[in-house]
Amino acid sequence: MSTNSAAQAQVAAQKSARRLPPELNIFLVLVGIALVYEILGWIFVGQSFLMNSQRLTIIILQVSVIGIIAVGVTQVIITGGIDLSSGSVVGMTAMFTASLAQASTWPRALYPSLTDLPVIVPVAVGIGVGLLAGIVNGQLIAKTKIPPFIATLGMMVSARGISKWYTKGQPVSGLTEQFNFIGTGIWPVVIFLVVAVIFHIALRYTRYGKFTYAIGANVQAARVSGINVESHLVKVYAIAGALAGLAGVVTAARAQTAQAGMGVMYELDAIAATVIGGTSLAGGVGRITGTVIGTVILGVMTSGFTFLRVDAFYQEIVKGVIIVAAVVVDVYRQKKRKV
Amino acid sequence: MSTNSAAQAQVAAQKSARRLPPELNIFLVLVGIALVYEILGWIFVGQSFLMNSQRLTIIILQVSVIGIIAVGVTQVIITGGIDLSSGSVVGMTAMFTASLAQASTWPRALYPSLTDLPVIVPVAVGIGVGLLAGIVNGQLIAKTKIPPFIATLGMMVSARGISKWYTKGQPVSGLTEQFNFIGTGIWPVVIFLVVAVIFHIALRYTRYGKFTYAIGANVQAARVSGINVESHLVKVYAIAGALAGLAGVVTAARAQTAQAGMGVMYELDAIAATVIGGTSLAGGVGRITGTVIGTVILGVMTSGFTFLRVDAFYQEIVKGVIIVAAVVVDVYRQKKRKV
Amino acid sequence: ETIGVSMALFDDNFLTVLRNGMSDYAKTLDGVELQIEDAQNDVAKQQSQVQNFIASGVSAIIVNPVDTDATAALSKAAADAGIPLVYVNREPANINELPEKQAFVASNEQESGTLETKEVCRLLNGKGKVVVMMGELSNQAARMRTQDVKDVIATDECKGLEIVEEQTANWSRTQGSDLMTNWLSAGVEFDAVISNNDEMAIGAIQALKAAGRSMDSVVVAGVDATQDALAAMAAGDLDATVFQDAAGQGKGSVDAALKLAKGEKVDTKVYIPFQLVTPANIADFQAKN
Amino acid sequence: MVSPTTMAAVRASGAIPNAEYLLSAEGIRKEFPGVVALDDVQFKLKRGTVHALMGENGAGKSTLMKILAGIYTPDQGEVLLKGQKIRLASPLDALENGIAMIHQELNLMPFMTVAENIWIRREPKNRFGFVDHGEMNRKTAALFKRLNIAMDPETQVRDLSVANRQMVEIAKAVSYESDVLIMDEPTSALTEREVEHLFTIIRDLRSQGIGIVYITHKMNELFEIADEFSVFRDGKYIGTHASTDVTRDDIIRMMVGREITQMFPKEEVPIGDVVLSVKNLTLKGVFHDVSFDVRAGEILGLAGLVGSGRSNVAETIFGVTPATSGTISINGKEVAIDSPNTAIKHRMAFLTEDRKDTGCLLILDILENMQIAVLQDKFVKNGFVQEGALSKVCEEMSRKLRVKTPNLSERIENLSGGNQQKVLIGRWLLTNPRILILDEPTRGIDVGAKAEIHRFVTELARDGVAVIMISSEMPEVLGMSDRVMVMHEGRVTGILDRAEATQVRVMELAAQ
Ligand SMILES: Nc1ncnc2c1ncn2[C@@H]1O[C@H](COP(=O)(O)OP(=O)(O)OP(=O)(O)O)[C@@H](O)[C@H]1O
Ligand SMILES: Nc1ncnc2c1ncn2[C@@H]1O[C@H](COP(=O)(O)OP(=O)(O)OP(=O)(O)O)[C@@H](O)[C@H]1O
Ligand SMILES: OC[C@H]1O[C@@H](O)[C@H](O)[C@@H](O)[C@H]1O
Ligand SMILES: [Mg+2]
Ligand SMILES: [Mg+2]
Repeated sequence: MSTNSAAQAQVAAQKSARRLPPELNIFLVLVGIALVYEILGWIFVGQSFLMNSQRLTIIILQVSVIGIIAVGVTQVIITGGIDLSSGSVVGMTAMFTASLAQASTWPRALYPSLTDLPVIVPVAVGIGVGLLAGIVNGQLIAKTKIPPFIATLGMMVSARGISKWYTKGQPVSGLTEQFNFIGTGIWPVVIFLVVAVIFHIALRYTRYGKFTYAIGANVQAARVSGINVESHLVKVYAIAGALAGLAGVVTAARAQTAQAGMGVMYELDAIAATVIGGTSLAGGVGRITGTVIGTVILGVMTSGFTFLRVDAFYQEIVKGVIIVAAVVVDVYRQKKRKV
Repeated sequence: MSTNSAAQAQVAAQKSARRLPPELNIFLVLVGIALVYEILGWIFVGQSFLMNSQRLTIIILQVSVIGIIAVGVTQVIITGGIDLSSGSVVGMTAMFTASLAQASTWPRALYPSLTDLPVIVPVAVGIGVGLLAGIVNGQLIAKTKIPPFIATLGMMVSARGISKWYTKGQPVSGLTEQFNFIGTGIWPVVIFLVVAVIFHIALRYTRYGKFTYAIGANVQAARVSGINVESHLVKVYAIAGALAGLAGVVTAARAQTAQAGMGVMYELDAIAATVIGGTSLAGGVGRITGTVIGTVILGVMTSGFTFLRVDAFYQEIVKGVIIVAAVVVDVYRQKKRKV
Repeated sequence: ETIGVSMALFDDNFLTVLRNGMSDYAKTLDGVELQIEDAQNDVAKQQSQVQNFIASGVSAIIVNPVDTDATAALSKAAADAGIPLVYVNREPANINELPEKQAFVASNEQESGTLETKEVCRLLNGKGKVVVMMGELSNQAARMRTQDVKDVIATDECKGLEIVEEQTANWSRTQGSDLMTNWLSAGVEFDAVISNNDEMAIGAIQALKAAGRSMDSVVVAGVDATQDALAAMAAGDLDATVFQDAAGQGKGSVDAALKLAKGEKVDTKVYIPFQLVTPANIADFQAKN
Repeated sequence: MVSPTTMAAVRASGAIPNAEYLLSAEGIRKEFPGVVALDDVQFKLKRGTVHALMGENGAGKSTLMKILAGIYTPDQGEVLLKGQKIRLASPLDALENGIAMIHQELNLMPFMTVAENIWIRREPKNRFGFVDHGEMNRKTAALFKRLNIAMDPETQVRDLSVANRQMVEIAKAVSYESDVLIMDEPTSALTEREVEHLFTIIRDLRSQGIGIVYITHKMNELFEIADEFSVFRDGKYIGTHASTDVTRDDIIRMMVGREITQMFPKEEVPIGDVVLSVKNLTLKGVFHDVSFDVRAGEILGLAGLVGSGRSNVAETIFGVTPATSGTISINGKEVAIDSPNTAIKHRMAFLTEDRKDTGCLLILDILENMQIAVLQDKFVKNGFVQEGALSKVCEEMSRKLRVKTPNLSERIENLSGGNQQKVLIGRWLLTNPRILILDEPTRGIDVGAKAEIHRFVTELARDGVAVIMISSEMPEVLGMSDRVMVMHEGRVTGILDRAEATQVRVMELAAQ
């Protein structure tokens, strides 16, 4: 080509224009929200919002359960699916796990002969129950081709029914010290972050991850490229289920009890965190790092409200607005960079 | 062309292959479920399920609010969108409408100077509030291009907040006779069916309908055909909002009070009814007739449970299964007919 | 005889104890069968359930109202069909105009919050800062109990108490714990936690302990006297709770329904009293709720 | 500048300003992130002419047309409609001003009927304001009669073959009764017979004074239908000429800036043993009793009319739609292929005909698109992808295939069609296949790229790969194949040796 140097210059220009990590956007949103709180904090409460290590821990602590779920939901959404069942699965696994974590000192243990079990038993059972729910979701979606929205909606309703049925609505309390330990201190945060790191790596550096993105980008093309789409989808939903199960374990341990109503609407918070973090509901796009930031945004929002002593009513109104605004900012900045 | 007769034969063949109405499938599912209940009824309860005019009324009565919402949701889903806000909008409009429908005889009227208003006022305000919420949804989706899932999720959270904020959680009671009348007898059923007929006609026989399908089937094609996609989407979401508002009015009139917690999860029932009725979440496909049948299926299911004295726990578990099964049957039969 | 029961919601601690109280009691009676439905906190669902009961021809109906203001329609439907109706636990708005063959069995929420707050007042010697954790705001019990707190503080003995924070945690333990953590990190100072129920109180205790606050330095009180609450009291964490007699309410409502079905008369209002529970009398309540 | 509505009103009144050019554009510039799609480009369309646009993939042809159709707004430059400057802000503006466009990608609503698709936004209404379906179907039938199309107006578009969908698009564009009709590669999904039909329609429209813009990569079409043509290269305007003034080689030189010596570099390579053998393969209701062999180093061409079932056979061999009966053997051993996954394990590769639907992972980058198939059994250790080694191999492949892109982390959707095709070919070459099935490998591909792809296929054959190549372009089939198998309505009607495979012979078998 004659215009070789011109072409090279063009290549160089394009290289420098290569995309910044897409999480940057949403990270800026996070920083923005935090700063707003910081300023309002000084004005209205005469306190710093951020210079309080305790608060920083709490922010993540209160959303770590949502975060654990969101890590699974992110993978599901990347395949172009959705999981509405996670909240109910949290409730269901909390019941099952707690029923095997009761201490013998508790007068009304559900299985009096199965008390004081080593902590690994309830944890494994909890994750197992979640896994099972996820496999059912995945099988339904892969085999019957019904939309994920419907399959997981069915699971949402049924799993909630199961958690109520399990003890006929009775809460399960009196859990062992070791079990409760999982939910104390910053353990939930540690579990969340470990899970996030594992699946960040899985999505970016393993075949599992590549296939997940490919299916979300174009399921037909993925199939023709040799991916066994059905079995892969089962895997993804199974993982999401297992993580919801883990979230159920953590929830029970944090509350030191299990109740059938636990986890209501968590699925929506998890989906919101995921989408705020830049994962596209159309599939094919998304990262765990973004989801972590999205989760923290939800945490900051809630903590900030209480910090500023915003009335409970306004909290909810504003929460809806912030969810929308965060995604709007993201969409807008992506577009701007593109054109 | 030389092969004129061959061409004519081809046209004829295409004509004969023209499809049966897709509602047939799901209507058969409905009949199937009803028959199962009928048989089980004779076996276990010694009573007929269907030969009870009171029950037949209740079946539709109890789902007429869901049905009204579902008529709007169907249109939204046909465009390829989703509306998660309808349940909250029901709660919000119920509060607003009821606050203007209080009788002067009620000691704790919210606006003591605005009691005993003609019934048209609260009804108009209720529908108006819903309309407004719908317009906001539509504008957000059309202008900012955020996914409908997120826009309406935000509205879901905010509208629920508004309904709690409006009276700080107090219920609004003491409504006028005329207002309550809307919710008595089979009026809710009549309203549901009138709404269904109107939008059935609108979808099938007006340009509004054609645009709605076109956008859902192929938004790019719709755009290059000169359709103003943005303004049409606003219309569709506005209608869905107004119908959710109407549903809120009916709900308040039926309960003769309004509570901030009204309508929780109705959006999911409405979506389930719509999808069971054959509307595709991928957009472009769906009919009001199907949605009506889907709604009735939900009603039959619920009535049947109580009729057969199924334990409440099992009811929920089975409800999830039925939602999934109904869609599976539909997907399966559609596939079979195709090959 | 079949009695149709519509509960406001199933996944609530206290209401579960109440529901179990009913069905346990029904099992001891010959030929009485309960069909219990879950209204999932939805007024319309509850209405449909009542209508379905009527269509199925039950002998009597028991309703634990989702919305205590939405009972007029229920009363009318039952009266029109000539089927007896008993409200339980939550006081219907039309309590003074109940039709024939209808009654109400519950405890008086004016007592619960009052007993609780008076005990806190006593423990603080009438002076100190308190935070209030509220139940679901749409719930009459939550509003009533919060009002009780204010009424007690308005009395002379307790006017030294001051409410520094007042927020909802929706009856839930996790939300109670999160709310308390947020208060602590915001530097809110207080001497007592007055919670609308035990679950939120336990959540508060967990958060306080996690933050390293000594439980001796703070008074925590709840309502319900659930098993978990009594365990917390035995451990020295919870200072006061109020026993709400679930089994009593359940039994009372079934009895009333049966009597009405037989055509016998019952009082329109049957109140089962609340009782204060403290470490001193905890033993009397151990096996109750 | 006049407003589009004013111009539309003028047009509606029938008073057409007598300008020399129906539509023209000057100094147009359009940038996409990282790409200058058009740079100071001009274009002039005369009344009653067919004006072809030529240029390599990515030259900017579609972009320019989208600007004229109101879909994109130019960054610089102006559009003149009948001599008046105008700003077309939406497709509606363009349509109302008599500019209709058939897009490169099909733009139909699959779940709506043919008639609904054609008249969308212009549905006839009855006196109550409701859509008059009877009238709409009648109008469609009349339109079809005029265009000599045999199709039921009430069929749903999803039940139509690709070719028939394209005919619907054409009919729809004609139905606008526009002054300017833009056709962006309308024949890429059509076989010769339908192309002839389209040309009849075009000639008819031209005689009515309509100006037609015609984009194609098929050189022979240019000489057959175009009056004049403009050439673009890399977003720049090269020139406009009458099509009678130039030779094929002239045009190619203008387009690619160099000579292309050989379109079909057929090479005689030693033919080896039978690699793939198909016996009585049947997919009930779709195709029946298909039997043939392919040998190592052999290219088997597959010819037939659109809808003859060639793609279906390929899909079945590759396991996308497993056969209902019949056998497939590889190297003499019968194998059961129930999914593409199994097919790949038997070292097959399949380039599908529909790039967008079954080929590209549009929102992912080039690297990810290229590596997805090879990951089935290579470059993975303990589940982890060996990124380093893999990207090196991909870089090499894209260099070899001359994929035109700044870097491999570009999204594939931002590439031109030809370059997308090359990436997909790369995807399969990485798997080092023994059997390669290519379905319309050069559809919508410019001459330069086409020649390159042909060179590749030849090289593969030389390396002993057995190749099946489906193509609707007769010169391609005849030029590349060692043998040609012809299908008609789901059955094999003949297999011809290279020597006996002539255009006439193939057409006879294809039409039967
Ligand atoms: N929406 C878009 N975003 C980014 N780049 C684009 C977009 N549309 C086109 N391009 C780029 O603009 C250039 C011109 O593309 P265009 O589609 O006009 O080419 P073309 O001449 O029609 O090619 P073909 O013959 O393959 O259809 C290409 O480099 C293409 O990658
Ligand atoms: N998914 C499908 N649904 C319905 N009909 C289909 C489908 N795919 C193909 N067909 C039909 O099957 C017949 C054979 O199609 P096929 O694509 O194999 O033909 P082809 O000879 O390869 O033609 P083309 O050149 O268009 O690819 C056609 O009539 C086509 O319309
Ligand atoms: O409605 C639910 C509430 O009902 C109250 O009576 C009870 O004290 C609370 O703990 C909660 O259960
Ligand atoms: Mg193009
Ligand atoms: Mg084909």
